[in-house]
Amino acid sequence: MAHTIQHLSHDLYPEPGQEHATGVPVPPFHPTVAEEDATVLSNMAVNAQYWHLVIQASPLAAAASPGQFYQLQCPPAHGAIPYLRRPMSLYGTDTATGQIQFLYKVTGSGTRGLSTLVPSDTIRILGPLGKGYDLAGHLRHIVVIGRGVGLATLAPLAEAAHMAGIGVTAILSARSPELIVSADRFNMKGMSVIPVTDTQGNSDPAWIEQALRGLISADRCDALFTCGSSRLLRMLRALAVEFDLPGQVALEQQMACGLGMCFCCVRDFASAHGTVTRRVCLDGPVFDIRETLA
Amino acid sequence: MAHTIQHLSHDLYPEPGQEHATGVPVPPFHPTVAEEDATVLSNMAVNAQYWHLVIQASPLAAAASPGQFYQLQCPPAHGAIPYLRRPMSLYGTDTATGQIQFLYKVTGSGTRGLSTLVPSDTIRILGPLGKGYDLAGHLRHIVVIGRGVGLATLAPLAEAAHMAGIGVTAILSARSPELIVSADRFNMKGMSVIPVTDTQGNSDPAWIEQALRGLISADRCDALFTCGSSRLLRMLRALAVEFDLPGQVALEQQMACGLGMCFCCVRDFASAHGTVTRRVCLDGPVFDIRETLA
Amino acid sequence: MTDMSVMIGNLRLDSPVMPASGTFGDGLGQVMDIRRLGAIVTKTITRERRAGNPLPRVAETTGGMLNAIGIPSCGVEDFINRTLPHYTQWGTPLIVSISAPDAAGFATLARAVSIAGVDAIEANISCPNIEADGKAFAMEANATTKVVAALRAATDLPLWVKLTPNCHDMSVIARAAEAAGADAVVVANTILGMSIDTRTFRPRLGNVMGGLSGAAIKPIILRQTYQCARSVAIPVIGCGGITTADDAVEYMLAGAVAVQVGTASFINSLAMTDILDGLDRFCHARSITRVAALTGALRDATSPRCCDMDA
Amino acid sequence: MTDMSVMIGNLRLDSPVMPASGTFGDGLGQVMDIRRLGAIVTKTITRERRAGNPLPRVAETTGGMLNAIGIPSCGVEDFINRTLPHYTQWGTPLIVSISAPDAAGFATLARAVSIAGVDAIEANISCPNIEADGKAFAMEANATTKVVAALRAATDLPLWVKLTPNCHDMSVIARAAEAAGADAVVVANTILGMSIDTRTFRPRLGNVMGGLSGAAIKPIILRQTYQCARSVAIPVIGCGGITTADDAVEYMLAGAVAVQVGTASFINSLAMTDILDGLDRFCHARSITRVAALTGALRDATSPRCCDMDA
Ligand SMILES: Cc1cc2nc3c(=O)[nH]c(=O)nc-3n(C[C@H](O)[C@H](O)[C@H](O)COP(=O)(O)OP(=O)(O)OC[C@H]3O[C@@H](n4cnc5c(N)ncnc54)[C@H](O)[C@@H]3O)c2cc1C
Ligand SMILES: Cc1cc2nc3c(=O)[nH]c(=O)nc-3n(C[C@H](O)[C@H](O)[C@H](O)COP(=O)(O)OP(=O)(O)OC[C@H]3O[C@@H](n4cnc5c(N)ncnc54)[C@H](O)[C@@H]3O)c2cc1C
Ligand SMILES: Cc1cc2nc3c(=O)[nH]c(=O)nc-3n(C[C@H](O)[C@H](O)[C@H](O)COP(=O)(O)O)c2cc1C
Ligand SMILES: Cc1cc2nc3c(=O)[nH]c(=O)nc-3n(C[C@H](O)[C@H](O)[C@H](O)COP(=O)(O)O)c2cc1C
Ligand code: FES
Ligand code: FES
Repeated sequence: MAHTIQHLSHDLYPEPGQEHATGVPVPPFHPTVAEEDATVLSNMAVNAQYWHLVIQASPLAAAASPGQFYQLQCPPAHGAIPYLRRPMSLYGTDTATGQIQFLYKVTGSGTRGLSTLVPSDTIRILGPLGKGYDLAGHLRHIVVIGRGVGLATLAPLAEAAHMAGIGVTAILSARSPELIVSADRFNMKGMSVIPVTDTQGNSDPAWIEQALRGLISADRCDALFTCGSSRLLRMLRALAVEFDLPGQVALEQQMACGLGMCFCCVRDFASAHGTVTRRVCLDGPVFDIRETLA
Repeated sequence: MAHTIQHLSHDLYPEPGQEHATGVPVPPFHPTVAEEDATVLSNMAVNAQYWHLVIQASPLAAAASPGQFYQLQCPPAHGAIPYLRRPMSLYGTDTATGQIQFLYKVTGSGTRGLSTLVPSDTIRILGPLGKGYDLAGHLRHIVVIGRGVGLATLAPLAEAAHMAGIGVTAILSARSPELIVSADRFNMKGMSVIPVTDTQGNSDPAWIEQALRGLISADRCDALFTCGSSRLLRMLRALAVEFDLPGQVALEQQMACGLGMCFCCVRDFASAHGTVTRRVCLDGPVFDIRETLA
Repeated sequence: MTDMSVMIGNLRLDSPVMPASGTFGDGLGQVMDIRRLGAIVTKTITRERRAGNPLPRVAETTGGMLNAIGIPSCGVEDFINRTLPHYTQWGTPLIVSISAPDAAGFATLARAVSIAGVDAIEANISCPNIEADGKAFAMEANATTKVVAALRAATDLPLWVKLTPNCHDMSVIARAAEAAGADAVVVANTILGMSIDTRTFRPRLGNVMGGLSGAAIKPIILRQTYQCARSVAIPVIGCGGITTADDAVEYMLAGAVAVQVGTASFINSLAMTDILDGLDRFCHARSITRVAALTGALRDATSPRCCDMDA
Repeated sequence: MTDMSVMIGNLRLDSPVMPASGTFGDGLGQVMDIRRLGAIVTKTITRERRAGNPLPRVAETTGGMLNAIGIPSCGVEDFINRTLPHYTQWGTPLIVSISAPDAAGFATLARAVSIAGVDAIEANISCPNIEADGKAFAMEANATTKVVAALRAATDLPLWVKLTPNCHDMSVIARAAEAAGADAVVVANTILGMSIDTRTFRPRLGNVMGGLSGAAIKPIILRQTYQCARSVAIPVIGCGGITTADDAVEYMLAGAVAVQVGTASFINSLAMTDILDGLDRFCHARSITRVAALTGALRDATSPRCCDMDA
C-alpha cells in the first residue's frame, strides 16, 4: 500500500489557532467518514463460500450503523490487480474498540484478493458510507428476510433492533443449511429464526410469502427489512403494498467511488415526482421497498 | 501469479509419435532455458542492505554456471507493482536438488518487492540466461575482485575455480567490514581473501592496484575476474592491457526481456572490427575486460 | 512551508491541485478538507436535463478504469439554483465545466453560468461519450477554433478548454484554442477504450465504448502535456492518471502549471491532500520555495550511462 | 482439439498467435516451442544499418512499459544473408517488418525482401520514434495511401500494414490502407508516451518520448481494433497489451482474425503458447470447434441489470 495512513496526511492541516495564507484563522477540519489503513485482525473461511474478516480501525471508521458499507481496497491475487475498491456491508462493529467485521463471498478478483489477507496486513478502507436501515417509528416487531451473503447486512440490523427492544423474526435463506452462515448472530433471546433452504425445498419466494402472511396476520410484522435478492424483493414489495407495510431494502450496484461522485451506481426509483434516478452509494444503499423498481 | 506453471503449459505439445496438423511427426520440444514458477525456500536479510533468497526450481533452471543470471518477477510492494522482471545473478546453485540462491540489494520497487517474499511463496523465474564466466585455458591462479553486491556474482565463480583446482585470490571490497557479505563463501582451503573497505581506507582502486601488481609479479594472477564497479573495471582493464592478462567482467544494464529480443540492454564494445554494439543479456553479461569501453 | 500558489492566467489558486471534472462531489467533503484544494471543478453540466448512459457505466482495466457515465445533468437552471450555492460553501474557487452539442449551445450555456460564485469556465469540448463513435470538437482544430471563439465572445470569465487525447497532434488543437481566446488548456480528458466480457461475449459497458482514466494513461497524457506546454504560452493544466505527489511533479516538470486529479480520488479519497502534502515535502527537501518553480523545469535527457554496482 | 487455423487473406496460419515486431528473437526458442506460433514477425528492418536510440531505452510504467529502442538495424543485406536463414529454421511462416523514411524507400525495401522464405511483408508505417515528435505515415490517410500504393506496386507478397494508435480516427487510415491494396492491417503499434525521473528532473528515456505497450494500453487498442474491423473487409490483426488467452478472445470478439503478442513475452516467455493453450480450452469449454469462429462474435451491450446477491 503506497497510501499514507490517515493521521500522517493531516500533518499539514492548519491546526486550530493557526493562520491560513489569507490571515484568517481556519477552523480545523473534522472528517465524518474515515479514509485509513486498517489492520487485519483475522480473516477466515467460514464455509466453502464465505469469509469472515475482522479489522482494527479508528473509532471514526467503526462508528457505523447497520446497512452502511465500506469501500475496501483489495490486494492483488493470482496476477490480477483490483484497481477499484469493492463495496462491503458492515457485518458488525465495536465502536469502543474500533473493530469492524465483514462477511464476504469470493466471487471475482477483488474478493479473491481479500481472501489472501492475513493478520497484521494493512487494508485501506473508506467508510462508513451511505444511509443505513432506519429503525425509527415505534416498531414493535420486524421481519428481516435475507439470502446468502445478504445475511451479512441483516445480522447487525437484527441485533440493533433487538437492543432497541424490537422483536425480530429472521427468515434466513440459503442453498443449503450449512451456508446459513450467520445463524448464530440471529440467535438471541426473543429472536425467532426461520431457516429456509433450497435443499429443504422451502426457500421458494412463494413459501416465504406464506410464512410472511402468517406473521402479518399474527401482528408480528410492523416492517420488512431485506437485502439483495431481487426475487425476494419483488415478492416483498407486493406484500408491502398490499398491507401498506413499511419496508426497507439494501441494494447492490457496481461502485467506483462510493461517495456519490461518479454516478456509476445509479438506479431508477418510483417517487412522488415520477421515476427518479438515485445513486445507490449516497442515497442508499438502503431504500424504501415500495420505491424500488425492477 | 496468474501464470500457469511450466509443465502445465506443455500439456498440449505434440508428444513424440503424435502427428502435427500436416501429418508429419513433430519432434518434441526441449527447452534449454526454464520459464517456471519456483518456490521460495527462504528469504532473509543478511545485513542492513543485502538479502539472501533461496528458491526451489527445476533441474533445468538450476543448471547454471557462474556469471549467468535469471529474470525474476518481483511481487508488488508498498503500492508499486513492478511490471518488468529484474535481472539477478546466480549466487549459488545445486543442480541435484534444484535449489538456486540469489544475493540482492534493496534499491527500488522491484527489489523491495523481492524482500517481501516468504517461504512457500511462488516466484516466476526465467533462466539461466546469458553467457557466464569462462574458466577454460589452463589457469593456475586467478584473482577475483568485486565490490558490494557484486560479490554475489563472484562467489560461485570462486567456488567453481576452486573445484577445478585453480587457485583463487579474492579481493572483496565494501563500504565497511560488516557489508562484506559473502566472505564465508570465499573461505575455502587454499583460497586467500583480501578484504578492503572504505572505513579501513584500503578500498581505493589505487590500493587494490598495488595489491594486484604484487600478485602479478608473484605469478599468482593468470587472469582477472570482476563484476560491476566501473572504477575497478577501468583500473583492471589498464592492468590487463599492460600485462597482457586475460580478464572477464560481468556487466549490468537495464533489461526488459533478458533473451536478446528487445535491444534495450545494448552497450558498445571495442572489437577487431571497430566499435560494435552488443546486448548484455545475450552476448554477456560476462565480457572480455579489454573489449569494454567507458 | 512551500508557497503553493499558482496563477492560471489572472486567476490565483492557493494550491496547484484540484479535482478533475466528474470525479468530485460534496460527499468528498466528509473525508477530506475541501478548503485545501486550489479549486473545485464541477461535473460537466448541460443546458437541458440529461439521463446519462445505460448501465454498466464503469469497467476495471489494468491500472485504470473505463467509464461511460455520459453527462447525466440536472440542467443549468437546477445547477444554478441548487448545486451552485452548495459548492460555494468552502470559499474555494469554483470552476464550472460545461458541454453542449454545438458552438452556439456552448456560448449560451457559458453566458448562463457567468454569474457570481463562478470563477472560471472549463469547456469540455472533448467528452468522448456524447457523439457517436467518440468524435468530439477537440479532435479538429477548426471545430476547436469555432467553439472557443464563440465561448470567448460569450463570457468574460477565465476560459479553460479541456482537450481530448483522442487526436493525433494535440499541440495543434491547443494552439487553436489559444488563438481563439482560451485562458488555459486542460490536458486532457479520457482516452477512448473498450472492454469485453468473454463469458457473455458482450461489451462491459452499456455504451460499448468509454473513456480510459487512471494510472495506466499517465505516460500518454504526460507526453501530451509536454507537447502542449511547448506549443502554447497560456497555462497548461495537467490531468491524467495523477495518483501521487511524484506524478504531480512529473506533470509540472513537463510544463503543467497545475494538476487535476480524477480517478485516484476513487481509490484514495485523500489523494488530493496527500499529493499536496507530498508536493510540499518534495519542494522542502530540495529547498524549492515556490511550487510554481517546478513548472517546465525538465532537464535534458541524460546521455547513456551504464548501471553500476558501486555502493 | 480446436481447429486453430486462421486465414489472413490467402495466407493460412496454423494458429492465430504470433509475436509482435521487435519483441521476438531466437533467444525465445530456448524457452518456447516456436513451431507452435502462427507466424514469426521480425523486428523492423531498414535498408541501411542504423544505430537505434540513446540509452536508457525502456522505462516501466503502471501496467506497461515505454520503449524508445528506435530501429537498430543491421541493414537489409545483412538481414537477407544472415538473419533470414536463421529465422526459417522452424518452418513457421515468416513475416518481415520493414520501415523506410519515404514511400519510395518502402517500395525498394519491399522489393528487396520479396524473396523465398518470406511469407508476407508487414509495413511498419507507424513507428513513433523515427520522425521528430512522433509523427508517422499512418497518422494521415494521404500519406498512408501513398506509401501502401507504392508497396503494393513493389511486391506480390501478402502486404500487412501496421497502423499507429496516435491518430484520431484509425478506421479512416485503415480504409485508406485497404483501398491502396493492403491485405491486412495490424492494429496497432505503441502509443506515444513519456516518463520523468523526479529525482533527476530528466526524461527516463534517452529519446525523451517513447512508445507505451503492455496491459495498460489494451482497452485503447481493443477499441481501435473494433472500430477498424467494422470499417474494412480485409483481416485485422490485433496487437496491444495481450497477455492472457482472455485478452486474445477479447480481440477476436472485437473483430481480430489473429493477434500479436509483444510485451507480455518479456514478462512470461511462454505467453504465446500459454495463450494458445488457453484459447484451446476456452473454445473447448464452449464447444467452439474453430477458433476463427470467435472473430467478430461480439454481442450487443447488455441492458441495465442490477447486481443481485442471489446465490
Ligand atoms: C453496498 C454494497 C454492499 C455489499 N456488501 C457485501 C457483503 O457484505 N458481502 C459480500 O460478499 N458482498 C457484498 N457486496 C457485493 C460485493 O461488493 C461484490 O461481491 C464484489 O464487489 C465483487 O468483486 P469481485 O472483484 O470479487 O468480483 P468481480 O465480478 O470480478 O467484480 C467486477 C466488478 O463488478 C463489481 N461487482 C461485482 N459484483 C457486484 C455486486 N454484487 N455488487 C456490487 N458490485 C459488484 C465489482 O465491484 C467490480 O467493480 C456488496 C455490494 C454493495 C454495492
Ligand atoms: C545481469 C545482471 C545481474 C545482476 N545481479 C544482481 C545481483 O546478483 N544482486 C543485486 O542486488 N543486483 C543485481 N543486479 C542489479 C539488479 O538487477 C537491480 O538492482 C534491480 O533491477 C533494481 O530493480 P529495482 O526495481 O529494485 O530498482 P529501480 O531503480 O526502481 O529499477 C528501475 C528500473 O531500472 C532497472 N535497474 C535499476 N538498477 C539496475 C541495475 N543495477 N542493473 C540493471 N537494471 C537496473 C530495473 O531493472 C528497473 O527496470 C544485476 C543486474 C544485471 C543486469
Ligand atoms: C467517472 C468519471 C466521470 C467523468 N466525467 C467527466 C465530465 O463530466 N467532464 C469532463 O470533462 N471529464 C470527465 N471525466 C474525465 C476526468 O475529468 C479526467 O479528465 C480523466 O478521468 C483523466 O484523469 P484521471 O486519470 O486522473 O481520472 C470523468 C472521468 C471519470 C473517471
Ligand atoms: C521493445 C519493443 C520494441 C518494438 N519494436 C518494434 C518494431 O521494431 N517495429 C514495430 O512495428 N513495432 C515494434 N514494437 C511495437 C510492438 O510490435 C507492438 O506493436 C506493441 O508493443 C504493442 O503490443 P504489446 O502491448 O503486446 O507489446 C516494439 C515494442 C517493444 C515493446
Ligand atoms: S459509486 Fe460513485 S456515485 Fe455511487
Ligand atoms: S534485455 Fe532485451 S535484448 Fe537484452
